[in-house]
Amino acid sequence: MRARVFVTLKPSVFDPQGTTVAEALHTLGYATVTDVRQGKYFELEIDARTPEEARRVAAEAADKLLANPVIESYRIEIDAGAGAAASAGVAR
Amino acid sequence: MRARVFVTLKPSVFDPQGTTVAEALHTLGYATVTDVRQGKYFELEIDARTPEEARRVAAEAADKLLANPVIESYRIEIDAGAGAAASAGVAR
Amino acid sequence: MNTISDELVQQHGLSHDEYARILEMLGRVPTATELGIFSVMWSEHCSYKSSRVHLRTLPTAGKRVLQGPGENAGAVDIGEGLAAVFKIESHNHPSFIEPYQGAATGVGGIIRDIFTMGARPIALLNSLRFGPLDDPLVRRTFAGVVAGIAGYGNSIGIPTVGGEIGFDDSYTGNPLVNVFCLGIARADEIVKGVASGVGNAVYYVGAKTGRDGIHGATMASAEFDDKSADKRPAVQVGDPFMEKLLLEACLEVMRTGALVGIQDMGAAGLTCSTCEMGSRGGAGVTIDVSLVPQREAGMTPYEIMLSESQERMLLVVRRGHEAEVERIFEKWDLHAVHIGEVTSGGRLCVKHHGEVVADIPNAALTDEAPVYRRPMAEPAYLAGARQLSLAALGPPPPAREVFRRLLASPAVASKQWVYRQYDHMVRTNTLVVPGMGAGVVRVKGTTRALAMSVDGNGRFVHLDPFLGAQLAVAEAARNVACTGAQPIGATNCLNFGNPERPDIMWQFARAVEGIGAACRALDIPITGGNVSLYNETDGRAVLPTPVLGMVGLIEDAATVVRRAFRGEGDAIVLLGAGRGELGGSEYLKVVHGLVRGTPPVLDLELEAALQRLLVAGVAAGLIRSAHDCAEGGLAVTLAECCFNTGLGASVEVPSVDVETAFASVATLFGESASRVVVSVQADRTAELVAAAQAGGVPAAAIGRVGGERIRIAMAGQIAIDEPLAEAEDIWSRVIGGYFDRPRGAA
Amino acid sequence: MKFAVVVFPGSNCDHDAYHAVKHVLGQDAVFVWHKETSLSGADVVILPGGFAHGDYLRTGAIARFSPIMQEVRRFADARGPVLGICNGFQVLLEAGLLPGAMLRNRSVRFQCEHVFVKVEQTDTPFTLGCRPGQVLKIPIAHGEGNYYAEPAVVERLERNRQVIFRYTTAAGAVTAEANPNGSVNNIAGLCSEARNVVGLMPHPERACELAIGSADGLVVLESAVASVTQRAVAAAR
Ligand SMILES: Nc1ncnc2c1ncn2[C@@H]1O[C@H](COP(=O)(O)OP(=O)(O)O)[C@@H](O)[C@H]1O
Ligand SMILES: [Mg+2]
Repeated sequence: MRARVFVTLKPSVFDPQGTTVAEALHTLGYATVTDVRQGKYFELEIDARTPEEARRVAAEAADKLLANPVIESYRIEIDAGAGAAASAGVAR
Repeated sequence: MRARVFVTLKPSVFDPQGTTVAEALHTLGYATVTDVRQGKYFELEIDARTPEEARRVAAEAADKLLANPVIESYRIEIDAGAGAAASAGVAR
Repeated sequence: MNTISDELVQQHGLSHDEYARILEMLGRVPTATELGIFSVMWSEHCSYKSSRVHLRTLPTAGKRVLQGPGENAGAVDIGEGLAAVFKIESHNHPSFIEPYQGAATGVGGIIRDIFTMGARPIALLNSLRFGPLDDPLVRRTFAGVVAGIAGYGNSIGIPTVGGEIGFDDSYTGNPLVNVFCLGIARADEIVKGVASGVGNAVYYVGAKTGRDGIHGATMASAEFDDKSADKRPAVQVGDPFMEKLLLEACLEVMRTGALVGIQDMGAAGLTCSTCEMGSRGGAGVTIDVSLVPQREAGMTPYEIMLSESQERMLLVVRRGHEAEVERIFEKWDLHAVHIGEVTSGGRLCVKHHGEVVADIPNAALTDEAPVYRRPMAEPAYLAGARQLSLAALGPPPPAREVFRRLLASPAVASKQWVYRQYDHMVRTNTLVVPGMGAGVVRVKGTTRALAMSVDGNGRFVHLDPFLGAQLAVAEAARNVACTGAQPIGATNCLNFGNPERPDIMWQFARAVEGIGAACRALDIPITGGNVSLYNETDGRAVLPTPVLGMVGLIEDAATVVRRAFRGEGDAIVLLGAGRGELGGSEYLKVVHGLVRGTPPVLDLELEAALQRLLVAGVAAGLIRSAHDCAEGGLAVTLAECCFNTGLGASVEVPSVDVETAFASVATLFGESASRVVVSVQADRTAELVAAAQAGGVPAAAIGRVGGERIRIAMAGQIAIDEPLAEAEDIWSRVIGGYFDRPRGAA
Repeated sequence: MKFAVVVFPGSNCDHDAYHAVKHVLGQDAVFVWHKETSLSGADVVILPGGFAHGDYLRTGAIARFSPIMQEVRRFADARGPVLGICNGFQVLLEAGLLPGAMLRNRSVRFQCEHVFVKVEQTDTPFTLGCRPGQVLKIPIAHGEGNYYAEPAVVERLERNRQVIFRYTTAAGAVTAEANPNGSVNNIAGLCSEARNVVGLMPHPERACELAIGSADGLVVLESAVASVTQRAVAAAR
């Protein structure tokens, strides 16, 4: 099963990379892009029987390793199988 | 409108970061995580009237800047408004 | 029975005749795996088939040479039982396709070449060429290459202590990325890339093998055209963390005495390392590729043998020492895998799950690979390009304006934006940091230091390959001599166009002759190098660009000098004499948009005398700073000696004897060779001038250090009189200005 | 006196710290591999700079799980002096031994250059030999040294005098221009509440000899020696 983990900087944290991307987009003429935030994206292949189990493993991985709670928050989506619709994400 | 852009390494491209994260998860006891791929995640706030317009801007930004077409591919999802369901992603 | 179509042969970059030779050597039709193996080993990149006859003419012997060309890197004796191991490599084509990864993996590759020899890498330099920075695509390439070099070198913890960057239209679609690395080994513990001792184990260690870079070696040997896009999945991604582990683990394994030989898997991967190690050791190697750790499922023997995945090493381990070696790699979280044995008979035998898929005499892939003496012809452009009529240019702009424009030329301007991204201090050996002249690192545990410089000037070589290449040797050697170092060895990277074109081949051959002649005259052996051909885009070649990597030895590290002036009131002495030569100069390029004329003449005897004077003068504490005159001539050199010091200068220089209208710019901005601006304590000026004269080097006290302006007078008249702060401001902002938003802008 | 230099896979300033301690300062130094579970009886622990685990994921994120970190924590809890330099500082942050986190430099690029830092407090084992307000010229070499903590945390750090080093001009002025990476309040280094754990982004171990550009960093290591001596004297009483 595949878990997709999105890690983003908390809204209150300044994002130098996102800011740089936004500036570059403005230089390229994309004035309508008013803000950019950059985060990380992980795809975890998990040997789990149920989506719930996969989610639990992914959440533990995110808590312990993938995200730093001081500056980041994360969101998880589970792809139960190829072609299956993504189950609704849970943010924290 | 918010565009979410996921940039991932093409499947054949080596991902040392993902590999290192996977190894760390194994060391931490998560043996069921069989593979990890790490990518980038961008949230773009776009001043657009329609989701189509937002998608077009996001795709151009991805083509020109956010993704490196030689080794990466990307996927875009549009959040038409706060709380609105994500429109289906289009990969390329 | 398999058959091989003409088309398949062609796709492998093999000519009809070459294929016929393969049939003859094998006595049968090759298997697909064998065809792939031949194609990479016989590619220009691996076989040096066009360049070999010329490279053989280079001087490679010398009393300090411990290892000349032929191994993974050269080595020279630096005393106290130590050796400097160094080499330069190009990663031009990959860096165009993917600037960050291309440059990063270039750094990774050259580092492996150095530690493979048992040396701990302690310094990196790079020589880069790009199109003009006004082009946004060039900027992207430039930024990517610099970030890639930084990303890899910083992470692995080897300081980048110097380099050079040049710009010309011809590099727009084909940048040059040459990386130099130097390491230190005990002279009696240099490790070689040999496989010997029948029955010894062949180990594979490092990253898993993926499908990346397949055909990388053949790609580097083919001109770019629109179809090169088809070959593009060949991008390799570097893993500096893996390489750091490999570096430490390999150096540890080498200390055990368990190792017979080791080689990294660079271009042509497993293929090249197995047959070259076997060939050097006069032995055979048998491996089973099914044992090779693989990143992707279903890889064929062909793919495994040709993969150019990075960060992989091949080791031959003495029988009975396998467990010891495995244990050390385990400590570093690496798994050494036993994939084969050394055999007798000198053949490379590749098995897949026990079944033979390739069986080729090593010699067919190495010593007996094709060698061509390609036709050569003087290029048609030369006669015209060498004509330079200053009168036809109209009156030159005022000296002050030229001065400012040259300081703002990216080739001259400060490269701080670049080297600030490089960790140039890690390992705490860097005595001279980038921006202060040749890079100098001390050798801990001794009193010694090593100076290093990489130099080349494509314009000069374009206008006269023989002389231009000599000038590159002279400049590189002079740069290290300016720190007080005696040049003791050099490596070179030869970046040229398509060797199948007689005019390119002629440039190449003449340039190699020039390098040889200059190295003989200066008594500097060439211990290795690299050739990068087919640097062309749509049939247009880059400027012919041989890059010299020079290594110099300083006996007493405490005496090292830099280019910057040291103190108010010091006397400024010009060593050497200007002839007002503007051919191929930065002045002509920047002000008139021309690459024309003949390069500066070079008197190698004078050059040698100048360098002897520098080395002795620095060692004696007489010379307090030294900087050679290169792009932009004397005026720019003087300015650079002032920058980063807060000290101005005031000089009066003798005017050169050229057409009157150009006397001023030729004096100030001409690029005559063998000139160095030094500073000396005022009361020791006469001592220096006398020493110079005794050594046969022209020397003139031209002024003094101090004040807040850069003031240059000629024939009693002020030619340039600029506030130091303004000049420095222009010079320091150019490169960053192309990338950073001006502060305060919305 | 013995310094332990912890070596993580990917550490690359381990030799620099070792050299500074052993050959410049003349004290005993040992490397301690991250998989070990003992600090070999060291009096001072240094977590050196580099790219532990490649800095993949986040700087210091994986290193904090190394077996030796339990020992480092125990040592710190017992008031032993711990110095985290650059990547070592990042490991201390990830491990929670110091508060806050690192963001990418404001420039979004790696920066290697000499900077000036002011010593804000001298009551830590690594600054007790400094003059209050002393300005040190020390190099930085990092891509992620943009220190961040929530405003309340920063306020607490300031109130508790836990900010030990600040980026300043050569004259000691705290200005935006003197801040190389965007760190909040120009923070270059911190100490723990108990003051024995210090982390900083600049590299004092690279500034221990004039030949390589500056000897201003030596006082940081010398302070550690003095501090251990003082502790020993106090314990003997
Ligand atoms: N790509 C680079 N990487 C590191 N240092 C560089 C690079 N390019 C230039 N430098 C440094 O900037 C300084 C000036 O370079 P250059 O103008 O080529 O010097 P010179 O004229 O003395 O050969 C040198 O100290 C050099 O080491
Ligand atoms: Mg130069």
